[in-house]
Amino acid sequence: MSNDTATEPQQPPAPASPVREPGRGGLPGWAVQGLVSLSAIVLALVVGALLIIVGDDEVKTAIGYFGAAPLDTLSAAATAVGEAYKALAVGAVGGLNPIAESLTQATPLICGGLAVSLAFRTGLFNIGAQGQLIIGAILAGYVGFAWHLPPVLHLVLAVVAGLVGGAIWGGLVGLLKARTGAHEVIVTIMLNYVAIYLLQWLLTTSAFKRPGREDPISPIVDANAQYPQFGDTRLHVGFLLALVAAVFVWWLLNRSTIGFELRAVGANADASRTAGMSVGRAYIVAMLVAGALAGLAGTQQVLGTDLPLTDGVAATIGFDAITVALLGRGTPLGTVLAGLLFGALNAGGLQMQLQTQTPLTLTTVLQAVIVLFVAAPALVRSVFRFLPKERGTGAVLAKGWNG
Amino acid sequence: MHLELSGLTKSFGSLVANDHIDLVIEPGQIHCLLGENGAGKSTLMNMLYGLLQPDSGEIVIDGEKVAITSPRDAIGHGIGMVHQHFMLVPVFTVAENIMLGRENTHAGGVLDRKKAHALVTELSDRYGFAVDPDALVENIPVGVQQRVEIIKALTNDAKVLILDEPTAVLTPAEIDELIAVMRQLKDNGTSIVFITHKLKEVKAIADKITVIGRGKVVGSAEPSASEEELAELMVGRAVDLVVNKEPAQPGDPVLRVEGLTVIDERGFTAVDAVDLEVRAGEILAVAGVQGNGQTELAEALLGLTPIAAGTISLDGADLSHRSTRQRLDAGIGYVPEDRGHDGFVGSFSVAENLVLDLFRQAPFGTGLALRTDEIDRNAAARIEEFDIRTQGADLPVSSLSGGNQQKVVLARELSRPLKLLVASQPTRGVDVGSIEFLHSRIVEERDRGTAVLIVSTELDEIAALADRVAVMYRGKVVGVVPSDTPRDELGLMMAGASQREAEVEATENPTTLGTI
Amino acid sequence: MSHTTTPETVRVPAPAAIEGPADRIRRLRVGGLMVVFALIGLGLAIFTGGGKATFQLTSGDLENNLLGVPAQPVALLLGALGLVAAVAYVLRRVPQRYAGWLAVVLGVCFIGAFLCWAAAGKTFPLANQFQGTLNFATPLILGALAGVLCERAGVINIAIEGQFLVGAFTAAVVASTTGSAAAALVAAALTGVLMAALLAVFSIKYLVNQVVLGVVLVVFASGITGYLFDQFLQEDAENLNTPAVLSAVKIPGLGDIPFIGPILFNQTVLVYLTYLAVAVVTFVLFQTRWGLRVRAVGEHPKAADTVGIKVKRVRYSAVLWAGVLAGLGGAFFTVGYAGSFSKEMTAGNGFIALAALIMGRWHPIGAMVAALFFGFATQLQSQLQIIQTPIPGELLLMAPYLATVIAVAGLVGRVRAPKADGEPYVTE
Amino acid sequence: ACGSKPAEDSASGGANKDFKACMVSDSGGFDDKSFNQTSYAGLQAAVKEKGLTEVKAESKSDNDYPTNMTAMVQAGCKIIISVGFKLEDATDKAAQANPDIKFAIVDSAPAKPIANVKPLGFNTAQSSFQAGYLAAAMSKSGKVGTFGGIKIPPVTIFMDGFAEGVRHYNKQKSKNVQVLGWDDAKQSGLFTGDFEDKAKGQNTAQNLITQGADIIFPVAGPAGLGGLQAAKASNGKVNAIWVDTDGCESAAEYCSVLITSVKKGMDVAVQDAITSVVDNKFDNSQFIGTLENGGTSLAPFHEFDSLVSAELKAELEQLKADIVSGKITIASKAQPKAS
Ligand SMILES: Nc1ncnc2c1ncn2[C@@H]1O[C@H](COP(=O)(O)OP(=O)(O)OP(=O)(O)O)[C@@H](O)[C@H]1O
Ligand SMILES: Nc1ncnc2c1ncn2[C@@H]1O[C@H](COP(=O)(O)OP(=O)(O)OP(=O)(O)O)[C@@H](O)[C@H]1O
Ligand SMILES: [Mg+2]
Ligand SMILES: [Mg+2]
Repeated sequence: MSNDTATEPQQPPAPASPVREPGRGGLPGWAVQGLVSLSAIVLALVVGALLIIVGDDEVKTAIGYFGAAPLDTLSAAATAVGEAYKALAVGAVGGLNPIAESLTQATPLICGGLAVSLAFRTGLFNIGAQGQLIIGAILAGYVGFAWHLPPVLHLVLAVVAGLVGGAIWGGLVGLLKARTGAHEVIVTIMLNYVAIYLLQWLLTTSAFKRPGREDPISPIVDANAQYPQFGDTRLHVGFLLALVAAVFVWWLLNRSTIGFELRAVGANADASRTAGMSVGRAYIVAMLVAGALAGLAGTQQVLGTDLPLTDGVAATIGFDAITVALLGRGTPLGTVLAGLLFGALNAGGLQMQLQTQTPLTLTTVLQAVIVLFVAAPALVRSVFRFLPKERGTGAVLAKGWNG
Repeated sequence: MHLELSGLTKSFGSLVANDHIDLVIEPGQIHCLLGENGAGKSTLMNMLYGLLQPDSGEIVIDGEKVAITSPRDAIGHGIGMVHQHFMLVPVFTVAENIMLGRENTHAGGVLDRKKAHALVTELSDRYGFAVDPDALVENIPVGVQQRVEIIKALTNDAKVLILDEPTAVLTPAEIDELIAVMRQLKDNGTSIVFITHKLKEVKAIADKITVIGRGKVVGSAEPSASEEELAELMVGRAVDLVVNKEPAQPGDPVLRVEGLTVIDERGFTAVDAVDLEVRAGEILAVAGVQGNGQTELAEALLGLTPIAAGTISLDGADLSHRSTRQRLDAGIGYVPEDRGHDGFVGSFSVAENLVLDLFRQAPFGTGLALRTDEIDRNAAARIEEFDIRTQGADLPVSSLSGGNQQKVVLARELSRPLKLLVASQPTRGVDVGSIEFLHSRIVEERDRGTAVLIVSTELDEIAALADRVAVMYRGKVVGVVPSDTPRDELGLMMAGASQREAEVEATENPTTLGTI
Repeated sequence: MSHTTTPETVRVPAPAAIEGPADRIRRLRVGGLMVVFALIGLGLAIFTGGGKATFQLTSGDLENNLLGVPAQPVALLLGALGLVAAVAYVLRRVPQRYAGWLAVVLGVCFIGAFLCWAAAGKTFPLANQFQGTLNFATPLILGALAGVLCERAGVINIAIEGQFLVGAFTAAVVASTTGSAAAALVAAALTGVLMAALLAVFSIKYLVNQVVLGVVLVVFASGITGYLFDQFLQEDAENLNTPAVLSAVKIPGLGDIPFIGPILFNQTVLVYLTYLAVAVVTFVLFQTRWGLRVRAVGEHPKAADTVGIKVKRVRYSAVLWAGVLAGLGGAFFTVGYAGSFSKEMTAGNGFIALAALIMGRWHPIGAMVAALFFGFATQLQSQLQIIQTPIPGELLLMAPYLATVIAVAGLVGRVRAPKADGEPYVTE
Repeated sequence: ACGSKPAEDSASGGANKDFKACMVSDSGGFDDKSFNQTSYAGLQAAVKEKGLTEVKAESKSDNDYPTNMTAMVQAGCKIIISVGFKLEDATDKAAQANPDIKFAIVDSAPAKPIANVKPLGFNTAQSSFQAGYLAAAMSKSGKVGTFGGIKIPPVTIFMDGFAEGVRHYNKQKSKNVQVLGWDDAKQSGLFTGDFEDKAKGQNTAQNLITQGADIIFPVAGPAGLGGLQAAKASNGKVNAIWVDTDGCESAAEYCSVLITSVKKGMDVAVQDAITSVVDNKFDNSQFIGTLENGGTSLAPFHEFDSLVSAELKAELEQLKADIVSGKITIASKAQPKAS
């Protein structure tokens, strides 16, 4: 019972015919949700605009003589915001190259997000995508630069190595949880640190160091082990793999016996155990697959964008992935869309800093505020009163710590 | 206190749970509310207690219209309530639970535990409850928890006391005590609203009976009305209160339990060297007050709780250390006691829940792939067969009423060939109409030659279903008796008496309910 | 024979001869781990070098107050004692009640043997070990306490890291501009409350999933402090980012106790506040009306509601008070210890605090012990890096994190959060 | 009360307004109190001197390097400075694709020289050697300590030089000053594990101090500031030597405990690289900052000027001369190799 109390109130008991708002054309659920999300983005941009204005030098100057020429302040503010957001938009979707750049940025976020989503659906909170990604990148990178194999085979092996690496790091968490009850939140946090220190150490060994260099940087992987790129852009086949992974996760969750078990365990572990499922095994399987997905994101980092292995190979993708998964409400499609949005914001943010010298931290704030508003439709609706009511606020993801 | 509810209406989404309900409760009256599962009884009472806000309608106390927007207001107006689902904090002690919300404190908000202690002792003495103020609630039996709930309600000096299905977990003797307390309260001028599914109790104590159906008042009756009349009023058709079953044709023993011992997580002995045997084609009922090890017994049979000693064998094969899945595959069907907790996944659809332990097998699962079309087809068939009332197989089970949820669980378990059916509390909280149906399905399964083990605290249910009765007390089986053993005698055995002692005591001191 | 059922618990404790399967598994798991550690300890003892291991007992004084012990004999003794404890545990040779102490004995023996091994022929600053432990643990304790308060009331708090960051930021700015340490602490507490208010409003009022919320708030805090740092502090560091650091205040009397005096009682106000916070939170949670209500709404909000408690109000108050603690924890990173603010300077400590609170089973004392455990491990690895042991530095850096995993998997096992933790309370 | 509007700034310098001098940071960002920040100072100086337009791009992650590099190319930069060895690959690629644009990279060098890439290396081991000598001479306890952020060559080069300098002092003076926190022979020592956690840096320094070190040499970016804080908290017992920039300027609040700093002249090198392009004198030869060319040096002693004896100052000068002349050779493997 208690497991479901959080979701229940939102489920109308008898929605045989979809419940409609009186006097409003019944928009389908996804459209309503889209509208709310869009409004949330608009609201977030407003918050961002305020920050831009506060931080803008011209505005700072103009405000100094606000009394003398108040319009200056306003126009300075308007210019600052306008230019910044124009750059953001252009950098994100203004042409083929920016779009390719956005998709490239989105690629590992999607896979990382899927890793978090899948675990969520099994009732596990995977803060460890970062560590899993790192281990995946280490193995994929190593196979990529240390081995020299024919085309295709090399890439396949490198990708598999990455998947295995991530799976080991994730599976370990599942195993510990299943066998000893060790809380996955603690274990994943700790393993993230272990992974990064492991990487830093490996980079000082001759097996990983680039020949002729003392710096902790590995060689770039062989051309044979790289994901083929699309034209002149940085976009690579890894993006397609991310989409395939999303479809796979969808299939796994909704059309496979394993996924049935995972979802059941995530929604009600006791009932699942009673129905003969092994909760521990579900945890292990979920974390293995989640780890592999994060590992896939790791391969995209080292096999996709010409990145050698450095201690920065994971950036903050593993953590951003949590936000992406949450924004995507734990569904594969949602995760893809959220990943794309974040990728676009990242790409646009770089352009924005370039053209208007707006710090990248603003992008971070924007991303946080967007998720905050998307997650609180009631708040968005209280600002934009025209928005229709949503049926249910969507899947509530991980519930409490008790899973 | 004179209490009047008029035109109370409450809907959840498109479902109207209460539809213009009028009700008058006179001072010093015991007012029984009857109705099928999901009729809206708890909803009505929750509005009166401020837990739910009515969409429309009003509450009038002693001629004055009042607004009750929270339990706080209700308490202020002298209304107390014992809830259908216990409102106790399991990790608190009895005293903490009782002081919660109106704590006596020293300076600086520091709890005055002594006072709380004294209060518990005083009240439990006054009403003859023996409750240990320092016991953790999660460690005491449900019967005692129920007393704690009642003490909680009484400490507020309630003038109207609402009791929502308080007897579901009590032994006949405990029910007797409760009835005595209710009479005592009534004599002091307290009015009581009493909700129960047990018609015997209603007849024993009610001053007035109101029947609610589908959110509306559908009638009222006098205590003198017969059980059959009351049942018909509730369900809207004639109901067979006795299951018509042929005498059992027991075959070979199917389940054999020897020396089974289970130690619970806290290191207490839950099941103590139990020996049992269930034959093909017979129903063995395990009777007992909740908390005497029946739950653990059933779970141990399914491998959900590890056993400390003893053996379990099915058709001669030793299952003692098999996994739950292997036992299910070996032909055990299981209806768990707490359906919401163990029986189904609330957020899963009806269709998915109908294959919760079958999804791996053909035709539902082929290899890794899940055949959703087969799952849907199965759902349509089961819904039809078991008359599951749902507006769609794709709706979450949590949106079904309790009785229908139970049908889902039973339908799933009975939809595959079984050697043994273990059903715990198969009809707890289920209304008489559904009980009738579920019982007949269980008997049908028996007649098909399945061994059936029922765990129940309801003597009515045991009387209706059992071929033999095993009574458990403190983890031990105190006796296995024929199904026609008088209920008072069973009740005494459930309190620990041996069969002989029970026989003597029951004839000397018959209980109220035993004589109706 | 009377009609009434006996009221006392139905269950009787299982006879000592029979062990429940769950206990058995736990005993074997913990025991196995203990044996492994005992053997490692003994192995280290065997390979301990000759000579003396010297332990420095007064921080900062290398000449006086040294305790020299013959390294190998002592190590062997401790190793053997540890093995005895481990074996006794596995074989159930002491009453169940005292079994936990065997683990403690083994832990102490293991660390002792380990230190003898590491410090043979060298000097190990023992006093400084505890001093550093406290330094590392102080913000973790404050953060974990904040988590305890929130989660006991049923609101998951992953945002500790974010609260740290804003606390550290405002403390630095306010201390720089006003020059007042008190003002800085108050400001840090207030911004901690501000972040907590976001957590509270979005989780309690807007029912946002609390795990989502926490993660997002961390991102938000990191973004906003980073942005303000970029746009303001960076440009005018002299006026905005040169906070004075709290100075240590020796408590008369207590501060003079040998060994522990200087470690525990010659500290900054913030550290004293931390001790106080542990005591106060423990007392308030378990002995006061407010605490009872907080725990009630975290376990079973509806039950609390039915006895007239305003669930949401209690939750708001708990979350906001937690903000005070987390904000102060943040202040430790700037005015409390290290001075000026820099981006992301809390470096994941908020997440470690989160782990500590879970490891401490949502109990203030447990959380403190977990934080101290982590602080101890971190400080130990740092000290071992200096005295140069055969253990590679890279491995040492990972050690605190690995130790935590081992402790959680081996000793702590399954933990149980407050029942309603993370579940919004909705009435209709 | 509000001021009046300032006059439009009359085309400042303006001479080379359409000359874009650009810089891409590594993931540490321009506020790292370390090499990104110092390099950026060089860019600003050049822009001011020559009246150029500056464009800078911070990288949040390794993924951003190629993107930022491309963006710089598209922005029409005349010279692009990349900061840090992690940008090597992206820089080489962009340089080869855009032979008309000049590039310079700090702390790294292409494997094979590229016509339009100027590597800017810094042999900070040389000045760290002096710092080690100085520290050994100034230490009263006979112990000096150092710690790093992460064990990478741009960090360990300082620690190597420092340890060798101390050893040199011991040999010269037959003393036995110990270096805590770094063993250059074994290449193992004390690291905090990141560059962010100031509190950790401070504790780490404190541990060195407990072991007797009275001069601390933190090489850990912002986390290293914690080391200065530890020195400051010792109330005069412990002093420190800062790295990269003159600490009395970049972290003025700690000037009172800073004996000196090991300057890594990235600002000057960057500025020179930019002006060489403006003046059409660009060449791709590797620049290695040494004591000789001033690319690395000891900063002034500031508040310690009176405490460092004239004799010691002379010895330091002599050291410099000996290192320049090759009389003293430094072993550190982390030193940039001349290509
Ligand atoms: N919180 C809720 N949200 C939506 N529907 C609800 C809620 N609570 C009750 N219902 C619905 O309202 C109807 C009345 O429920 P109620 O609990 O009042 O029934 P009841 O008469 O007490 O039944 P029972 O005998 O099973 O306790 C049911 O159909 C139920 O599904
Ligand atoms: N949010 C909800 N939406 C739809 N139905 C609900 C909701 N909450 C409760 N119900 C239904 O309301 C009915 C009555 O609720 P209640 O909590 O009394 O459970 P119950 O099934 O009657 O429990 P028991 O069997 O123990 O008496 C149940 O059928 C339950 O499924
Ligand atoms: Mg009810
Ligand atoms: Mg019911």
